Amino acid sequence: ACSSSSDGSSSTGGGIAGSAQKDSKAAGDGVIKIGLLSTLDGPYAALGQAANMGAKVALVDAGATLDGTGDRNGIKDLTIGGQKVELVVESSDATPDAALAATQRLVEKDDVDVVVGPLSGDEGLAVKDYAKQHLDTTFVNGTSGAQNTTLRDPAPNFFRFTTDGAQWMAGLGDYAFTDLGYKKVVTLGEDYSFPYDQVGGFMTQYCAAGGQVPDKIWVPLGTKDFSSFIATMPTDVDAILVALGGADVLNFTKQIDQSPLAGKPILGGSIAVDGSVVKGLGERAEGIVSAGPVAELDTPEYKAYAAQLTKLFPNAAPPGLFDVGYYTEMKATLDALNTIGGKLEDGHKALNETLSGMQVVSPSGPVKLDENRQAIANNYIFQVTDGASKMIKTIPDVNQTLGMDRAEYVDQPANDRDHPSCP
Amino acid sequence: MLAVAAAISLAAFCGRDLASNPLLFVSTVLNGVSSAALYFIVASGFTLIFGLLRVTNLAHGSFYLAGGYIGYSIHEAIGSWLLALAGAGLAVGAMGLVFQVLLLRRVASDPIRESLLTIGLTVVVADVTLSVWGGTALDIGAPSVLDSSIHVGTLVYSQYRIALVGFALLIGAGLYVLLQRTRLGMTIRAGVDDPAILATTGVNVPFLLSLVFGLGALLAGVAGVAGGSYLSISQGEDARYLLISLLVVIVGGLGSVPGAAAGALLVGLVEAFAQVHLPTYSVLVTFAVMIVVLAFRPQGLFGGVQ
Amino acid sequence: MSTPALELRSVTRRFGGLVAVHDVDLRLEVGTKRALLGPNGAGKTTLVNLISGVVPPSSGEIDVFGVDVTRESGRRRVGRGLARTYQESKLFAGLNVQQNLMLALAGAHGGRWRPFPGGRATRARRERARELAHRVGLANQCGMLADALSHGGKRQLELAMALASEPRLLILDEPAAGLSPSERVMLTELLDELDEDLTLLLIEHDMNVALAVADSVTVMVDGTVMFNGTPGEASDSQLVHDIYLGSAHV
Amino acid sequence: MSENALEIRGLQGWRGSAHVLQDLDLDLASGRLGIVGRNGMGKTTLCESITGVLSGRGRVDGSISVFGRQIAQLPAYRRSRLGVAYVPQGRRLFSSLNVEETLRVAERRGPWTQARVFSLFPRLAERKKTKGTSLSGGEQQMLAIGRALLTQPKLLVMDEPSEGLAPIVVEQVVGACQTLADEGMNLLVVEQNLAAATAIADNLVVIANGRVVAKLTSAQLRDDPVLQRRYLGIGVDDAEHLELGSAQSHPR
Amino acid sequence: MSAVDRRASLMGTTDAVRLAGLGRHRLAAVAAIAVVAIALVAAPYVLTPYFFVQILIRSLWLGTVAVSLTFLIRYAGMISLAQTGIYGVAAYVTANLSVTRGVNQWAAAGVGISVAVALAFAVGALAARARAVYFLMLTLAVGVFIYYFALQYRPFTYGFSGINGVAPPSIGSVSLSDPHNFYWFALGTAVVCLLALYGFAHSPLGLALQADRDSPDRARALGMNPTLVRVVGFTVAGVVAAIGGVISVWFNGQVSPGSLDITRTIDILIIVVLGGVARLEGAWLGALLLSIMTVYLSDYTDHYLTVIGLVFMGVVLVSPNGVPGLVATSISGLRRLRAPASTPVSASPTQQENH
Ligand SMILES: Nc1ncnc2c1ncn2[C@@H]1O[C@H](COP(=O)(O)OP(=O)(O)OP(=O)(O)O)[C@@H](O)[C@H]1O
Ligand SMILES: Nc1ncnc2c1ncn2[C@@H]1O[C@H](COP(=O)(O)OP(=O)(O)OP(=O)(O)O)[C@@H](O)[C@H]1O
Ligand SMILES: [Mg+2]
Ligand SMILES: [Mg+2]
Repeated sequence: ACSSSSDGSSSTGGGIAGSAQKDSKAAGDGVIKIGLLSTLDGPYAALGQAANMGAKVALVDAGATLDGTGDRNGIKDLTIGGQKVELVVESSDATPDAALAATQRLVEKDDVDVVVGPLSGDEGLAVKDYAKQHLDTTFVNGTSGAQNTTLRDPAPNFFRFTTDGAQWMAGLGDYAFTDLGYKKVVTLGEDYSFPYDQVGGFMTQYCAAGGQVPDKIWVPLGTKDFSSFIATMPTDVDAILVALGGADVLNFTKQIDQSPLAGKPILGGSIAVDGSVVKGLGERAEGIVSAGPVAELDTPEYKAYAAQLTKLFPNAAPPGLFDVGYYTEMKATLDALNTIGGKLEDGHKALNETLSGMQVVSPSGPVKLDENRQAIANNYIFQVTDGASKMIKTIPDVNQTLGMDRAEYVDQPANDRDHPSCP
Repeated sequence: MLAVAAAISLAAFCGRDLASNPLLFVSTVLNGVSSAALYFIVASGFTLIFGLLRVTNLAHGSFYLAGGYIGYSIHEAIGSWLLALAGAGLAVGAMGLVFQVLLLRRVASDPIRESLLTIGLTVVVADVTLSVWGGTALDIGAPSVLDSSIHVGTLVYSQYRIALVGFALLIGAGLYVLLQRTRLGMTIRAGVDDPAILATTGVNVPFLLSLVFGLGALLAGVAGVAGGSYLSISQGEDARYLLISLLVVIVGGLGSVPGAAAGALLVGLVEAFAQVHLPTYSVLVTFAVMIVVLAFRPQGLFGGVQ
Repeated sequence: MSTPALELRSVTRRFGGLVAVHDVDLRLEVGTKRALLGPNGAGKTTLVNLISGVVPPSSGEIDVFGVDVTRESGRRRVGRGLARTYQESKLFAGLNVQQNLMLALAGAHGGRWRPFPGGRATRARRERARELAHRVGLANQCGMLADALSHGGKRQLELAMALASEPRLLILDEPAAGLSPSERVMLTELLDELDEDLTLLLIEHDMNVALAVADSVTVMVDGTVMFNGTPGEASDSQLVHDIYLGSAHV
Repeated sequence: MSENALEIRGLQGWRGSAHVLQDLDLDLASGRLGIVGRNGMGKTTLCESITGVLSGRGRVDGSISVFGRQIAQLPAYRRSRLGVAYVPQGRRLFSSLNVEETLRVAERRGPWTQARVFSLFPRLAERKKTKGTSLSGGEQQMLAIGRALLTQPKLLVMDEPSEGLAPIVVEQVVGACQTLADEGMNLLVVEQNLAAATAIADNLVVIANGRVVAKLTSAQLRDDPVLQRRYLGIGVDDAEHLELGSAQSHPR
Repeated sequence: MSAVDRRASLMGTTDAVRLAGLGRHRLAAVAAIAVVAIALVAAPYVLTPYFFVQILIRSLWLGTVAVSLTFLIRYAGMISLAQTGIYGVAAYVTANLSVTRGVNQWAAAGVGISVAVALAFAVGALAARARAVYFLMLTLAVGVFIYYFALQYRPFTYGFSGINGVAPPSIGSVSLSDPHNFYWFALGTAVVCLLALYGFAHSPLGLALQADRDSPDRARALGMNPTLVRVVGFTVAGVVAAIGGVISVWFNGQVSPGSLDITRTIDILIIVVLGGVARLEGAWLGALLLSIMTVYLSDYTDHYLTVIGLVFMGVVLVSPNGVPGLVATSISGLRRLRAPASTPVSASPTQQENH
C-alpha cells in the first residue's frame, strides 16, 4: 500500500498558506537577502548548529564579516554587484510543518531572494512543494537528503548541490560484501524516509552483490531505548547496519554492548559517526565502517575549509556532513550570484540558469548537477580509528540512480519499509 | 470477570512466548522491568508534585533534562558519579524551589494557570540548556563498578540496569514511608485538601508546599543523572520523559507511590513486549493500553475515588 | 389500605464493619409529615441516601408510591416525584440563583433537555424561579452566583431547589442548619404551608422546627428505629430525652 | 494580663469584590463573647479576618490585636502560634486524612491531648480510622472542634459550632465551652442557635450589614422578645420583615 | 409596567441598578462589535499579504480549533488535550480522500468531519466518567495516540511526511484558492461556530452542562444524566474542532504528524490562555497574539523562545483571564484612580468560577 517512501502523495502544491506572494517585490531593491534555514530547535539542534557554521564559512570566504559567533547571528560587509548581502537565519525543529512555516516567514515576510536549506529529509519535500508556488524565489537545499526531492517530480527552482540519502551509502554495500566478507547483515533504522533511503542505498548494491538482509528493523521515530529491539535481532549475522543519527547511535551502541550481540561489527549510516557525533561516542565508535559524502581529504579546498572553520568557530567539531553540506550549497549560491552580478530583476532566470550549470569544488570534491538539478559527487567509505572517522575508499562521481538506468530506477518502487528486499 | 479473562489470556500469551523463545522472553521481561525502574524514578517526583500539590508540573521533563546536564558537567569536572547524582539533585531541587516560591506560588489554587506556568518554564529551560550544553547527545557513563554485563548462560545483561531496579525500590520505599507513615506526610496531604484551614493549625503551608515541590524537582534531577547514565542526555528528552511520567502516574493513580510503581511496571513491560512483537505499532500499543486502563478505571489502578 | 408514599422493608446498609442503617422498616402514608430524629451518626443521612438512590442498600427493599425502586437509579426515582436536599449544600456554584432554580425546574418537567425549547416555557420557568426564590427569602439575590451566597443563603437555595421539582415525596436533610433564627421562622411557616398531599420526611435537630411541622416522629439510634409516635409523645418520652434531646427540652 | 484578648478597630473586610465588613469595632477583654446576626451579615467574614483565612478569597483593612499583638497582616499560621484557633463553618475537614491523622496533624504540646479530645467526644474514639469527610455531620463537627483544641489555643474562634449537632450534643458543646472558659480560654462564638448562644456567652454582639449594631447581655436578649424581634427578626410580620430585609441587601 | 420595570421590582433595587449598568455595557458591546466588524472587513485591503494570509487567516482557523477548548473549559470544566487529535483526524481524512482517492473536496470534508465527530463522541464516551486531571490525562493519551497513529500507519497517513497538495474547493464559481475568498469563508465559519457555541451554552442542555460542572451529584438528583450531558458537550466541541481541522488542511495544503504533535497541543492551550476563558471570542484573539509573537519576536532576539516563554508566564502570572482580563483590570484600575469613592465593580465571572 505504501507506494512511495518519501513522498506522501501528489506533490502539486495546495493550500492557501503557500499561495501568498511576497510582501513587496524584493529584487532590485539594492539588497540581496539570503535565508538560511536549518534545525536549531529540538532534538537535531546540534546538527543545525554545525550546518550554520558551514554556511557562514562560505559567506566569510566570499568576503563577509560575522555579526557574532552565535547560531542565529547574521553577517555584514558583503556586497555582490553593488548590492548589500543580508543573511536571515530561521530555524525549524526537523518537522515538515515547522520547516514550511519557517520558509514562509523567510519568503513572504522577510522577502529573501534565495533560501538555503533545509536540513532533514522530509523538510526538503515540504520546501520543494512550496518552491513550486514561488517560482521567483530560488531554493538551494541544505543537507536534506530525501531522494524524491529531486528524483521524482522536481521543482524547477530547487537546486541540490549535496547528494541524497541513498547516494550517501554508495559503495558501502559492495565494500561490506566484497572487502569485509559480510554475507548477512541486519539493519536498524528509524521509521521514516531518510533511513529508508539510507538502507535502500546500501541494499541496492549489497543485494546486487549477493548479500542477504534477513531482517530490517524499523523503530518508531523518537525511540531511545533499543534494548527490546536488539533482543529480537537475529544473532547469526555478520554485521549490523545502523541507520541512526545523533543521540540514538550513542544509546544504541551502549545497549548492543550489553547484549548477546556485543562485539558484532557495526556498519554505520552516514550520520552515525559524522564528525559532530563521533565526539560524543568516545571509544564505542572505534572500528565502525560507514559511508558518506564528506571525508578528510588531502586537497587544498578541504584544508582551507577546515582551517577557516576552526578559526571562525574554535568550538566546532571537525568538518562533517552537515557543515560541509551547507558550506557547499552556500558557496554555490554565492558563486552563482557573483557570476550574474547580483541581477535578480528577471525573475531569477539568470540565477537559476547559472546554478543549473554550476560546477563547484567543495571540500569533499567536485560537484556538478544532473538534469533534475541534483548533485553528482564523490562518496567515501570510512572507518573510525583513534576517535576519528578515517577515509578508506573513494567512490567517484556517484549519480542519483547509483549507476542504474534512470528510467528503470525511477520505475522501481521508492525505498520504504519493505523495499528493497533480499532476505 | 474482565480481570480474570485478561489474566488468563495474559498467562497464555506469556506461556507461548516463553516456550517459543525463552531467552528472548527473559530478556524482554528484564528490559521491561529495568525500563520500569527508570520510569519509576523519573515519575516518583512527578507523582509527588502531581498527587500532593495537584500541580500538573509539565516542567518535570525539563527538571530531568537539567539534572542530566548538570550531572554531566559535575561528572566531567570531578569524575565521581555519586557526587554528580547528589549535586544534580540538589541543584535542580533548588531550582524547583525558587521557581515555586517566585512564580508558582502566586497562582496557587488555579490548576490551569499553574500548569501553564510550568509550560512556560519548559520553553525557557530547553532554550537555555541548548545554549549552555549544545545540541550534542552527552553520555554521563555508568559508575565504573556497574559498567559491565552479567552473563548467565547465553543471557547477557547490563549490571547498571539491574542496579537501577534496586535504586528504584529504595526511592519508592522512602517515599512511601514519608507520605503514609510520618506526620510530615499527613501534614502535606492536609495541606492539599484545605491549605487555608491547615494554616490555622499553625502550619506554614506555603513553605511546606514549596518544600514538596523542591523535593519533587530534586527527584527529577536525580532521575536525570540515572537516565543520562542509562542512555544519554540530549535535547528532546524533556518531552519524552514528561509523557512517560504522565502515563505512569495516571495509570497508577494520583499521588499513590505503589500506584506509580505499578504504572511504571505496566508501561515498561507493555512497551518491551510490544517492541518485540509489534515493532511498528509499539508506541500505539503502549498508549492504547493506557487508554483502556483509564477507560475502565478512570482514577487509575491504585487511585481511590476522587 | 392505600399505597404508601414510601415504604422501607428491613433495609440495612454497612460501611465496612459499621452498620450505619440496621434493619429499618418505615412506612409513610401519602400526606404524612414525618420528622426523623436521632443523635449524630445515627444513620439518618445514610437512610436518605438509600431512599434517593445515592448508595445502594446492603439488603432490604424500598418502595416509592408502591413501586419497588431498590434497583432503580437515582435519576429514575426523581421521575417518580422524589426530591431531596443535601446536608452539605450541593449547588451549581458557577451559576446564579435563578439559573440554579431554572435547572431544578427543568428537571421536574418532561422533555426537559430539548436544547432549544419554546420561549414561552422558558419565560414561565423564569417566573416560577423568581417566585421560589422569594418563597425561601432569596428574592434579592436572584442574580447572584450561588458560590457568592453566604452559608445560610446556600441552605435557602438548597431548599428552593428541592421545592422546584414539585415533588410528591420531599426529603429534607437538616434544612434549618445554618439558618438564622428569623429564617428558621420563615422555614417553619413555609413547611407548614406545604401541600396537603405532599409527603415529607424531615431530618432536623432544631426541635422548634421539627415538632412544629411534623405530625409524627421517628427516632433512630445507631442505625435502628427506637421510637415511633406523635410529637407530643416524643417530647414526653424519657428515652428520647436520654438519647437525643438531653435536659434542655423539658 | 491587662491586655484585651481581642481588640478590633475600624475593620474593613472584602469578600470577592463585596465590601462585607464596614468599619467594625469589637472588644473581648477576656472570657466568652457570642456573635449573632442574620444570614449573610458578615459573621463568617469576621471570623476569617481574625484567623487569617480570608486572605485567600478577600482582603482586610484595619486593626486586629490579640493579647496586645497586632495581627491583621500576619499569615494565618503565625496567628495560630499566637494562640488563635478556628472551628470553621461547614467544618472543612481534610478529605484525605482519617480522624486520628487529622488530630495528629494539628496536635501541639500542651494541656490538650488526643485522649482528652476523645473523652470529650467519645463518638470520635469509635471512628478513629474513618476518613473525616465520611463521618456524619455531627461527628464532623466534633472533629473540627477537636482539631482546633489540639493547637492549644488561647483564643478560640468558633463559627456556628452547634450546626448539625443533636440537641444533646449541643448541650455537651455548650458545657465544653463553659469548661474551656473556666480554664482560661477566651472564646468568640458565632451562633445561630439562640439558646446555645445565650448559654455559651454572657455577652452578645449583634452584627448587621458588617457592623456591630448592638451589644447586649445574654439575659437581655433571651428574655426580651422585643430585642429579639429588633435584632434577629424573630416573629416579625411581613412589614417589619421588609424593614429588616434592607439589611439583607448585598453590596455588589 | 414594562418588562424591565417588573423585573427590577422583583429583583430589588440593587439588581435594577445593575440592569441599568448593563444597558450601558450593552452600548459598549455594540460599539466594540462594530469596531471589530469594520476592522475585519478592512483587513484584506490594508494588511500586507504576509500578515493577511499567514497571520490573520491562520488565526481564524487556529481560533476555531482553540474555541472548542475554550468552550469546554468555560462551560463544562473539561480541559481536553485531545482537541488537536480531533482536528487532526478531520484534516487527515479530508486530505487523504481528496488527494489520494480523488473524492470531491466537499464530500471529503464532510466525511472528515463525520469521522472526527464520531471519534469525539467515542473519546467523550470513554472519558466522560473521568474528571479533572484524570480527564486531562486521558485526553492527552488519546491525543498522543492519534499522533503516533498518524506517524506509523503509513498506508493511510503516509508517515512522517504526511499528505501534501490538498487544494481548497470552490463554492459554485467562487474559488476558495483565492486568499480573499478563503478569508471570507474562514471568517464566516468562525462566526457561525461562535454563535452556535453560545447558542448551545445558553440552551437548557448548555445549562445542564454547567450544572454538571458544578455539582454532578445534584445534577443527577435533578434527573439529569451527567455522563450523557458531558458526552454531548464534548461532541459539540468536537464538531467545531473538526471544522477547524478541515479549514486548516485547506489552508496549509498539507497535514503531517507535526500538525498534531504535543507542541501543537500546547500551542492551543497557550492560545486559550492568552485569549482568556471568560468569553469564547478570546480564542481568536489568543490565536492572533500567538501567531504574531512567534513570527515577529524572532526578528528581535536569538533567544526568542525564552522570550515567548517569559511573556507567556508573565500573562499567566498577572492575569487569570488572559490578555482581555489584563486590559479590563487596567481599565478598571484607571477608573478607580479617577473616582476612588465609587462602589467596587463586580468581580469577573471567571474569578468567581475558578474554585
Ligand atoms: N461513606 C461512608 N463510609 C464510611 N462510613 C460512613 C460513610 N457514610 C456514613 N458513614 C458512617 O455511618 C454512620 C451514619 O452516618 P449518617 O451520616 O447517616 O449519620 P446521621 O444520622 O446523618 O448523623 P448527623 O445527624 O450527624 O448528620 C456514621 O457513623 C458515619 O461515620
Ligand atoms: N465571592 C463573593 N462575591 C460577592 N459577595 C460575596 C462573595 N462571597 C460572599 N459574599 C457575600 O458576603 C456576605 C457575607 O458573608 P458571610 O459568610 O460572612 O455571612 P455570615 O454572616 O457568615 O452568614 P451565614 O449566617 O449565612 O453564615 C454575604 O452576603 C455573601 O453573599
Ligand atoms: Mg446527617
Ligand atoms: Mg457564616
